[in-house]
Amino acid sequence: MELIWLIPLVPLAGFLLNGLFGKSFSKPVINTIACGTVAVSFLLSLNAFFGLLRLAPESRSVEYILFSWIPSGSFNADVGFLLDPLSAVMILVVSGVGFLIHVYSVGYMAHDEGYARFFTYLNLFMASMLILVLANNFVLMYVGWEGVGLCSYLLIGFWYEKRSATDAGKKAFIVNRIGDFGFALGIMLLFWTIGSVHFSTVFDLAPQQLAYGGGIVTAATLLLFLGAVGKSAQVPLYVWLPDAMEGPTPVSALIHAATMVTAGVYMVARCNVLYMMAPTTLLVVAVVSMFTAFYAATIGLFQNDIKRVLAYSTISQLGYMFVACGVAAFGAGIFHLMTHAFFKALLFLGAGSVIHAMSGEQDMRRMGGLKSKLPVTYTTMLVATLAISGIPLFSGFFSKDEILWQAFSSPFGSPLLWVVGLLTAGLTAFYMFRLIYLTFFGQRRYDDHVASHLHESPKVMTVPLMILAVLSVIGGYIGLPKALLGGAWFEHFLHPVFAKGAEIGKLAEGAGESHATEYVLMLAAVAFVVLMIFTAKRYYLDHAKDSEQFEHGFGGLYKVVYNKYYIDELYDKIIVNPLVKGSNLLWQKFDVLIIDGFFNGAAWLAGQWAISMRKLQTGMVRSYAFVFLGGAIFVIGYLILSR
Amino acid sequence: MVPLEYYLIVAGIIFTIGMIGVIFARNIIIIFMAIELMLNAANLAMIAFSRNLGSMGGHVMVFMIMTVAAAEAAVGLSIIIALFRNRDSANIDEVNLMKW
Amino acid sequence: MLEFVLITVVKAVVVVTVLLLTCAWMTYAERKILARMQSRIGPNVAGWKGLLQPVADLVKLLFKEEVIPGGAQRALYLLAPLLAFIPAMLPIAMIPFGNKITLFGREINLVIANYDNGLLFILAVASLSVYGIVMAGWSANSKYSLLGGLRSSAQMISYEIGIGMSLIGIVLLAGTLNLVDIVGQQNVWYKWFIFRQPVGFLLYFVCAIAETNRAPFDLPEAESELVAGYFTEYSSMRFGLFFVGEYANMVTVATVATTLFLGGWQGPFLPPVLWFIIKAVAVLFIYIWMRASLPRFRYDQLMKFGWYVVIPLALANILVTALVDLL
Amino acid sequence: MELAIFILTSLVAIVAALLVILQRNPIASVMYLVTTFVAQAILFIQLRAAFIAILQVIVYAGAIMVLFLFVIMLLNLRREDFGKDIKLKYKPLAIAFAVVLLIETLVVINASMIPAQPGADLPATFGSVQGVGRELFTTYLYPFELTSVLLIVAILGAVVMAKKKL
Repeated sequence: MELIWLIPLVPLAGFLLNGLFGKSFSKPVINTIACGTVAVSFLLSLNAFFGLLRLAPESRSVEYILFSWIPSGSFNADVGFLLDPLSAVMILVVSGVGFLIHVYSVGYMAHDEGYARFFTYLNLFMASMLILVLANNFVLMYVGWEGVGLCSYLLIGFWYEKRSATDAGKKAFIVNRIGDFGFALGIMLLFWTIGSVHFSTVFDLAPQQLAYGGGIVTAATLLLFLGAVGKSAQVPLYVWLPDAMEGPTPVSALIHAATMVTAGVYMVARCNVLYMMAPTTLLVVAVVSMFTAFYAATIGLFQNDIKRVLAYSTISQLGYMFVACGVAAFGAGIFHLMTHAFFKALLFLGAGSVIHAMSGEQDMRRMGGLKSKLPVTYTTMLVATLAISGIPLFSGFFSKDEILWQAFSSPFGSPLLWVVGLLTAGLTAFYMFRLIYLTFFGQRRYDDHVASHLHESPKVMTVPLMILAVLSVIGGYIGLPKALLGGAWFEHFLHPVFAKGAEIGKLAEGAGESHATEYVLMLAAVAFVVLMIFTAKRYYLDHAKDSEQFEHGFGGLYKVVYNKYYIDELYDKIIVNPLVKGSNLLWQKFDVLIIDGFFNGAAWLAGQWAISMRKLQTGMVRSYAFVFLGGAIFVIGYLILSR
Repeated sequence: MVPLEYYLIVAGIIFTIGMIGVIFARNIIIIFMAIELMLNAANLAMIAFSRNLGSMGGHVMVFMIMTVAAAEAAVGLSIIIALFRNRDSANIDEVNLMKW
Repeated sequence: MLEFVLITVVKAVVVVTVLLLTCAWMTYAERKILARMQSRIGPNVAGWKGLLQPVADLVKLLFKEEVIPGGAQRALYLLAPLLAFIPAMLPIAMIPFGNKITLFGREINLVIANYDNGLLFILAVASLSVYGIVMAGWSANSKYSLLGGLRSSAQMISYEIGIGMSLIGIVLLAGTLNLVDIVGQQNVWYKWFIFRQPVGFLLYFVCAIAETNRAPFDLPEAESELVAGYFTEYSSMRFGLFFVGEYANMVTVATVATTLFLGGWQGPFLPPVLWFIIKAVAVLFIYIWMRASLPRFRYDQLMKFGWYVVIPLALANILVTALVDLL
Repeated sequence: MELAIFILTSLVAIVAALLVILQRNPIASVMYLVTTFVAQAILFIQLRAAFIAILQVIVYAGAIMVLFLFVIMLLNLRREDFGKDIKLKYKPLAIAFAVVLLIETLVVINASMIPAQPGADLPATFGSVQGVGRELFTTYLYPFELTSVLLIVAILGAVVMAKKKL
């Protein structure tokens, strides 16, 4: 466990190796370095995890300080790493899923020009993400936070010859910046009021120094949540994530589904003590995220781009996680984060496999009937779809149901949240099965040219799919709720991290309604989901001809939803355009006239002054000596007279 | 017994003479000699103080000053030689390129 | 006080007179010895065996017309011979030429000044002797003089360092700069510093020859190249002053060598003063002998020899002496 | 007696110093400077600094000034080598400055409360070679060693500056 500092540093070494010498390495060397370093990280993470298990539950928090980074007066930030159940789960998910996606990329990117560059970025991302989750203070976490943002930007714009890709990269970067701004302000506010950026110090001192529900803690948590909103693509800062699908599919799977976008959830969970002190913030979190979940799900309904459907689904599922946090069920949020990482990564990789097979085609309307051609991809994607839809016995069912139950029963929850959550779950099932039916069932709608290239992906891609499929099934069982005869082991494991927050919020572990209520709610959810699946089957498989009619049957609503509520256009109109115009105005008037004029004027003045002063420098040694003498006389005279 | 003040006055006069020489001489070599005069005036004051205080520190100081003077003469004179070789003049007023 | 002054003045007058007479008859001796070595007779007209030759020379010099070349810098030109002559006379004041004697009931030290820093004084005065030569060379407004003066100043600066360094070995061993004490430490013949500092003696002798501008280091006055070097333009008694100054320098060097390396006045049977004179004359004889036998160095050889051989050897000598003394 | 010698030597020193800067012939300047140095050496002996006095003669008169002479002769600098006299515009002001400096010096000397000289109770080694040597090699060993570095640097600098081609 003393080796935890190596976990982020090994991929960093891989980044440096590939980044500096990648051009001269052959592809096998590059991918050995890239995958190898991540594998080492994963093994170290496993080692750390089991090391943690060997400890008593109360003492499962290990800090390892590598060196003092910014010692400056009262401000002190270390490069230090914190290993506790929460970060242990995160590093396992990040390095594990990350490793699988690295392996998958070896196949997916095999013929790409920027092979070395791609793996360099991926390794840098792994290092940043692991720093983010392992950091023991806000500042180091911010380093990782910005690092993953940078990698996200680099990887979205990976195919930089494509205008849309670079635009999407910029969009992601700029939108994220808004959130990061809030995050940074939140850190500063915390340091200002508490005097430390160190997690354990902050969380120890916050309950004593800040008033429960007071303005400062509310403001700080809201600012931190702003950061989470940006990074985790919640309303209103979600707009970058769908565009981020311009990046290579493994990137979408790794960064924009499984790991980076969940950083916000992780951060909120990490700061659970603060959030529990600010009920107002919790309400905001719950409402915003539940709205996001529902809203993104509705957009997802009628998208035709296979990756966009998944993107909106991701936004929606992230909303779910935040709902859990908003109702103070952080454990459930992290649980869903983990299962989601499995099945959403699987879905994206599967979609990537499909796209790969279809020679880059992403429009579902030109697919269909791929089931027999891509059997492995189909099977694994079906497993993932079942999981995300919340079909019992699959992992998604347990985590999603846990969230819904908490939304209903938690002191911070309400039946209304449950209803919206239920609707969202139904919509999720609907669009996911729409995706499955359109892609794998029905008649083929692709041309012969595509058909001639159609092939199942190589082993290097399908094996990670299968592993993820297995995880998507069994991943839920570690958190089997008590109502289903499980031990809720996952929540027990995480409990030490959230105990303090729970204490503040006066939550009793395992309290709540009777199991009977839980069963009823569970059944209702399953029933609704199954109903929605059949609806999807009705319109997209059995009577595929009706689908267009069905979609247009919603009239104006369909059009609005199809166009994503015109949010991008709205942002363009009310934010981007005025900003551009205002900037132009400032540039032409203020910048050129006033600022440039000021500096040019200052330079001119200095020049004139210099021209007049340089006459003093005659080059005549004797006059220098004369001035020297005068100065000496003056000083001596002054000393004499002032005595 | 000659009082200390007398020696200091002599030193002061010689120093001033050296100062005037530095300012007025056009010949670089004369300027150098004037600087040596000033150094020597300082030496005299040092020795006088040393005698007055009964401490040998002043003697050591003079020793150091002589070293500096020797080093200065060596380097300075070689500069003069280089200068003369390039400009064919030892007039300090003609060495005035080091200006704006 | 008065008595001390009186005794000192008497000593000084006697010593300077003896020195001048020595210088005068040195010229005779040199000519005679050189002549013998070259199978000639030498001066033999004035007086018995030509012994009055120096007197004749003196009279001739005194009655010659004094010529001052045009364009000469008069003041410096007239001053230069004195500047060459006086420093040559001064070191003799520090040389002890005999033991204490009792005269008219008073104990008298046979040394003009028993000074603690005597050796340093000699070096200091020797360092001033270059001025006369440089002045003479510069002020005469003649290219032979100027070249002679330049050569001389460079040569003297170079070899002055060698002289000083070659004597440090003695200072290290004797632990004093007082010449009387140094002589006192050489009371037995095997304690003479020539035996304890052979390298030092050799270096001193070589440097001294160079300092006095004698053959084979007589570059500044090399007749075949520069006519007579720095005093080419001089005539009459001023020329004589240079001449005497040069011989006085030789005598001084010989007496210093006697005092420092050859045990000074110490010796058995004979009176101390006689011993002193014998040793000094022996050294002077070697001088003349060398002039008769050795060809002149080339100027670059001279400077190279000074900087590349004499000074490093002298440094090594100091080092070895210090080490041996330490053990 | 002592005072008479002092007055005489200091007068010689001052007059010679004046002549150093008033002479237009550099060789004559050098000679006057040597005179000043020797006169100062006598003052040093009066102040019981025998070693320093002899050093003054050896180093200043015997070495440094010979170097000056040598350079003057090497370059064959004569009066006409100094070109036209470019007037210093503020000559009167400079003289006034010098006078003020002198007055200031005298004022400072006059105003200082200098204690009476300790008489004959100076140690026997005061100012002797032994005394100065002991100070140099004990208290001031470090600066003394540094002077050797300074001299080496000066020699190298002189060689580099003066050589036409290295």
